Amino acid sequence: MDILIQQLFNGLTIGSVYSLVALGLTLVYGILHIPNFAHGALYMMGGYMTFTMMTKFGFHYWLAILIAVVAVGLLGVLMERFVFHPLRNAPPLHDKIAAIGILLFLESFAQLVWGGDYLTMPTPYNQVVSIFGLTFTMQRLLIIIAAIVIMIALNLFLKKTFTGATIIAMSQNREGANLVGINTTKVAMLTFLISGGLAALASSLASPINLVFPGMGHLVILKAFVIIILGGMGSIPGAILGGYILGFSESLGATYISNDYKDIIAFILLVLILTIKPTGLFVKGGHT
Amino acid sequence: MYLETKQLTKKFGGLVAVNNVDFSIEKGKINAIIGPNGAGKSTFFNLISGFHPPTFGQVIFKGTDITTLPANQIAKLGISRTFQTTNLFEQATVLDNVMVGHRLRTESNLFDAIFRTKRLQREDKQCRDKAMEVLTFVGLQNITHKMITNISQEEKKRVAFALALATDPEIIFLDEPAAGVNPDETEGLAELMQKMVDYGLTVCLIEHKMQMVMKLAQKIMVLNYGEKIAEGTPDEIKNNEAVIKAYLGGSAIA
Amino acid sequence: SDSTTGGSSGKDGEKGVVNIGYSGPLSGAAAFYGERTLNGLKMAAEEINDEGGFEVNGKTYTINLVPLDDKYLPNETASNAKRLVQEHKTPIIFTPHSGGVLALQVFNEVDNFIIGAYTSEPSVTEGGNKLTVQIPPKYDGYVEPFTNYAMDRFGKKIAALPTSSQYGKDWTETLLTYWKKQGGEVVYESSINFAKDTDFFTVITNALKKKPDVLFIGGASEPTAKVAKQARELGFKGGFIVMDQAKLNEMEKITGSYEVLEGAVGVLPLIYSKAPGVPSFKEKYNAKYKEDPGSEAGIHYIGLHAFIEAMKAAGTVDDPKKIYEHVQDGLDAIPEERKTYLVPKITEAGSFDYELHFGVVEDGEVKEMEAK
Amino acid sequence: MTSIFNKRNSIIFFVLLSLIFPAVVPNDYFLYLMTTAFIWVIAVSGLNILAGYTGYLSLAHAGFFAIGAYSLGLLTVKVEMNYWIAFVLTLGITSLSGLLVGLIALRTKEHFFAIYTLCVGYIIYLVIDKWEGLTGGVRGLIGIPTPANIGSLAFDSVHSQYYLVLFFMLLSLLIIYRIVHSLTGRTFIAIRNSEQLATTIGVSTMKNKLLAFVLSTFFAGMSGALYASVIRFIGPEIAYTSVMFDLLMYLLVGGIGTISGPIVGAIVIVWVSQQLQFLQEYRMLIFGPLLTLIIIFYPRGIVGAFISLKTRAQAKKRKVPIVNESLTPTQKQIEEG
Amino acid sequence: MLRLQDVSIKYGEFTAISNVNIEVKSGEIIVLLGANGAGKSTSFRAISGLSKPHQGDILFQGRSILKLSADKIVQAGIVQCSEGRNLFSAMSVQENLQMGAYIHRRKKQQIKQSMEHVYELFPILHEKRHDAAGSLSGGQQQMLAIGRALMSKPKLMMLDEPSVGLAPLIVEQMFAVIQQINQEGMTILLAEQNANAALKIASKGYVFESGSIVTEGTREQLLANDRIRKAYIGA
Ligand SMILES: Nc1ncnc2c1ncn2[C@@H]1O[C@H](COP(=O)(O)OP(=O)(O)OP(=O)(O)O)[C@@H](O)[C@H]1O
Ligand SMILES: Nc1ncnc2c1ncn2[C@@H]1O[C@H](COP(=O)(O)OP(=O)(O)OP(=O)(O)O)[C@@H](O)[C@H]1O
Ligand SMILES: [Mg+2]
Ligand SMILES: [Mg+2]
Repeated sequence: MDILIQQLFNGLTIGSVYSLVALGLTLVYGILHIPNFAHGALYMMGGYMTFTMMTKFGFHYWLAILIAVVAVGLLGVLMERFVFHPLRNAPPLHDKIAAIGILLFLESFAQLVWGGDYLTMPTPYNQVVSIFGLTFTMQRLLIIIAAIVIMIALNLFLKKTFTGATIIAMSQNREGANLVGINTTKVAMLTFLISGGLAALASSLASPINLVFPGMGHLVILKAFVIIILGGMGSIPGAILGGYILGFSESLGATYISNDYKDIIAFILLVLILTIKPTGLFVKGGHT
Repeated sequence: MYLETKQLTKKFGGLVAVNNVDFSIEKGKINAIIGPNGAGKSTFFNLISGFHPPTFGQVIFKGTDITTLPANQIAKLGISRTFQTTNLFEQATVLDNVMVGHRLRTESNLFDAIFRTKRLQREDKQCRDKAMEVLTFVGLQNITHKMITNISQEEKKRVAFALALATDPEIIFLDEPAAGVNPDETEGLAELMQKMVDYGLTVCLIEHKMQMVMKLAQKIMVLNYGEKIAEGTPDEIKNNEAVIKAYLGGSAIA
Repeated sequence: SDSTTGGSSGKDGEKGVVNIGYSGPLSGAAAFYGERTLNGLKMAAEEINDEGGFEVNGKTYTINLVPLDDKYLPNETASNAKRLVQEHKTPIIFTPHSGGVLALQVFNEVDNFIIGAYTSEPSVTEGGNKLTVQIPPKYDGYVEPFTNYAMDRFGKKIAALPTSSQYGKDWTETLLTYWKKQGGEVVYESSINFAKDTDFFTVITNALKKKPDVLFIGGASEPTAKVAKQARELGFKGGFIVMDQAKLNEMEKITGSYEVLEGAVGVLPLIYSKAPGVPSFKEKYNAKYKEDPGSEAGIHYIGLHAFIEAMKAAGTVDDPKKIYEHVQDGLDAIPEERKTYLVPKITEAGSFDYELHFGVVEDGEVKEMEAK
Repeated sequence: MTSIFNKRNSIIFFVLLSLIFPAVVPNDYFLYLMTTAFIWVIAVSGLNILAGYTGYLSLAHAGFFAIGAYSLGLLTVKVEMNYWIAFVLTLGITSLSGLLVGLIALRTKEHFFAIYTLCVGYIIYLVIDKWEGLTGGVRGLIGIPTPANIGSLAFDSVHSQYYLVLFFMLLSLLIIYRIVHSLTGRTFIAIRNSEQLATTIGVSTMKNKLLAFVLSTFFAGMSGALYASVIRFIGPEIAYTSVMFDLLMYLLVGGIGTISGPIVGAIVIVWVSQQLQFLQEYRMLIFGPLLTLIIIFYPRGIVGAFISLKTRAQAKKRKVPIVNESLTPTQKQIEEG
Repeated sequence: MLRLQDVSIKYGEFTAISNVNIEVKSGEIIVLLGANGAGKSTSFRAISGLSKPHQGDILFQGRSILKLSADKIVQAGIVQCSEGRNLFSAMSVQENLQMGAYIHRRKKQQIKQSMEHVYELFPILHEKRHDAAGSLSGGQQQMLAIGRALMSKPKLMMLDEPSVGLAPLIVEQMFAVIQQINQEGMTILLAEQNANAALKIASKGYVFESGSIVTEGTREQLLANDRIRKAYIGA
């Protein structure tokens, strides 16, 4: 029994990270219909930025995260401006390959600047908390809480503010958004800013329990793609739900099926679902 | 009965796009379907041509039930169609567009392709000849090598006709063939449709241009909110109260 | 530009250049590993060149290292080797991954070059290749002392959570077989893919539920340290057997102190080694790369020295077969101050045979133990 | 009429050049590199049938390449089958696995198809990686034999392997050329241009998409089999996404939807990335942005850019676009589009 | 107020409109007539800044708006109710209206008032304010589109075929509303195929054929023109 609860907690932790990454990916997809293959590189850059801010400049963890979120967000904006914007009318293959180019660049950039080794990100939240024979570390609690807070905040932002609503509006009808006076170029940039910021936040939160290295984004991004397909490309609740579904299925799968095969679970799940429903689980209805 | 629908119904979620429509198309004539936007005209075409499976009802062509056949099989039976938004292979030349249209009447397969068999060469020529034939029929024999992106709206309409004709159809469904062309050109397209009928084909068209419909069609069906509200000759339709109210508009036509 | 020499029939005072090849991951995920292996070679080459080169048959040669990136892909290793041999006439090519070594073994005897194989994959020597030298120590030697130490101190139940590489798997199999033979019990066995797993908590939780006395962990030092640390966080009190790929000193940087690693048994980190060449090597390496050298660097360093000495002994710089025959002489001739490791001999099959030392963490510090 | 001579000439020129290539290069390394480039050409051309002509971007192609390599490896090493029988069987196995995957995958479209196949590719990788009993897992498969002699032809030297691979590459290109320029090819292109319209004119899109998919895996399998027998050692990394990215890169940089694109792309990139070796750790730093820039400024790849340059020059010279009688419009469209 | 001078637009090689001259005075209702594809929507897109002319100029209140982006043009006071309606289909009616007031997003009070005004004009929208826009019937969607356009309090409103696909009864209502908002002071530019209804409320009209204006004139002039009567009014 406690192993189940402990594993549910573990699933919650990792699911939180997945959800944050998938959210950024799905936002961009929803608005610009770009499956951003370089999103994993943004995730990785976030980890390095926070790491550097803390170790080189001695900033506090949260300040470092803030800087990383902004910096990686801006990196996302640059990507939009210089790569995806010029490619907006190109065939669908091209943005994928261009994104791969960015990915290669950022990875080797990171390697050049920080070296290829594994780095450990310090955290002020090293405490271990044991309740009822379950073990939580503060960092893990923090991941869960921060992720949930951010997701709520993001949701409020999208639902309750005008600026947020522009993002939703644009994802539903780009021309319509333009016609009510929304600057769609700005919204695209804003979306990339948020997307990059979310990736940086996710990696900054997750890095202290793992490591920072150039390839750290690889599998996360692949799984994030699985999640947004599961959740319906462009759907925000879908991305959050999908993230947690995957987190739980992995931690439980590792316990009750096999740790060695837990990575396959995500992919098998996806293949099964698309086999039955070729357009994904939660496709948005009501298009006119 | 040549081609008929029985209680044909299509629902999209809660919306009943086509509701219980019984209609028969008369051989060798020009049949027309009119009705307000969203009345279900295009959907009706989609049901007949196998693009959407009906929710209920049947489509019967020359006595056989074709309701559940896939679109490509229906095309093989000799039922051809065009789309409302002119749908062509944009990145190709006129001739190339029309040549594939005859593909369904050929047999050659991968083996023929790899070994350049006699059959392939024969059929390739056959497709080319067919394409030239129908392009001549629609009057485009001089622009066969132009890219689709570089030709006019009216020429595109003609290419769409040619493409449909290249499949060797018996009956051809045209969805708003004259939309987006000027009155003069509309006249030309109308002549072309007449020519098809003279040639032995059966035509069924959707059109909003009433003058043209009234002049061309021998039989008209009117759809409104998915339901058939009238059917008959142009004169009958013109004077039908329900039609005037729902579509033609009392004052507009009077 | 760099024309290579050839000729073993040089005249006195004549100068030549010997190209030494290297093909390893210099970009991509494993680049840091590739670079460290290369650093060892660079150190050795510079040392020799700074002395003005080395003399073979009266002719003085300097070393020109030609490193090429293969992104860890065997087919790229093969292309690189073709290039090295054809364009640079390298008699020796170092490759730090088994895939690359195996791909080279397809043609190295025909194309005539020695592979400096940095891999403990047994099949690279088992295949009977006549020009392959396996330069790292074999892990079999560690199994017995590690087992004895951990079993005596902590108990008979072990859980294994090594890296998922083939090396990790082979290690695990050898260790666990021996462990069981000694009357121990294996309570949990799984592997972790460090490059791809986002969180180790899940698997550690599962392992600890089986109440092991000893955890077998290993892989690159940093993630291995993470595993140890997280095991402690989850309440693990027992000891660790650390696979030789991970180094206790590097792990300590991650865990913050040796306390977390109390009771760990692993290879003796190079910097704690009492081998005569270590202090100066460590100093130079520190100065140059701003970090402590690891075994990848140390082994490549001594590897290159061994080959250069072998060339001297063989009296040729371009006859790989002859050089290969004289590796033993080379090992014997390595000056004391360059012995980062003690390698008394090369086995019949072509593996360096080390004098093994290992380290244990007791009372918060690393102590050296000698394997018998 | 000059353009047909240009075209025929360039084909003849290419074939001749590749035939005498071994005689003019200074050493085996070039030959070896070219051999591997040719192997990629086969795989990329296969991918091109699907992604370039039929409009479906499969990201599982590296997986099928690996299936080909492993089939050949396992059949020759573990089953100890005659090489050429194994080779033929390999083509069958990859095509069959392509058929099975295609049946399901082709129900999805666009991004869904791309990501679906990405996952299929990853599953193939994981299976190879984890199924140690069969594939040898991370350790890989060693001792794959060189192609068996055919009569007195032996394939154990770099030269002979070069010619063998060249033979298969030219054969593949010929086959693909013929398919693309046949009615079957027209059908593929019709599907790429508009699947809906293709259906109305009586094309069974599923059947044809499946055919394209299977063909693409067939060539992936052939390429994989040749890879295995030239490199003679394979590991699971050949199924990994990075190989997939390489294949895509070759296709796009060369020019998607053209016969010559894959040839140009694979050869140019393989050479350029070797030439960039001196940059060492900066290599990807240059290569990544280069790739992105090519995509932005030359979306139709090198071949595409070359063609538009040529047509522009011609148009300038003659003022009117020329209609070439002997070059059918499809051919023009294919070469250009 | 608005003037198009010699405007031409190309889609690729194809010239959709050429040398179009239109003049709209403040407070007027102007109608553009023409068959499908004649170029009405294209002119609207040009005014809205969605397609950029390759020739000619567009002046609004004496100032060229050619270089302004679509959102800036809305801010300048021109809003379009486009042919496809371009609603945010998954958003509720109310949210759609709110988005319509995007350029006034800081004026909470004004938004509230405008919204009440829209609900007065179209009571059905008030009833359906929590329903997703995509679930409305065609006529209701058209009303919502007009309502959304009104929310931005434009100086000039362009309506692209507002009567399309609507039952005659609704069409009548629609034109009544258009007339009402015009009387409230808004200038209106209308594109219609339903010439009869449009000319009843318009003061002036332009007739498009294949991308050019072939006839222009006041309501009376156009109604008196036989050719126009025949082609666009029927019989
Ligand atoms: N694939 C679909 N999914 C959901 N709804 C659909 C679909 N196709 C059509 N509809 C709906 O069915 C109704 C009938 O549409 P249809 O296209 O048949 O109208 P139409 O009579 O052809 O109109 P128009 O004259 O404007 O072309 C419309 O309300 C439309 O929104
Ligand atoms: N995006 C586009 N690309 C190419 N051609 C276009 C595009 N949009 C419109 N056209 C063409 O431009 C011409 C004018 O179209 P426009 O939409 O302005 O006509 P309209 O008068 O509004 O007709 P409708 O009554 O159908 O709305 C048509 O021939 C149309 O096919
Ligand atoms: Mg329609
Ligand atoms: Mg319009």
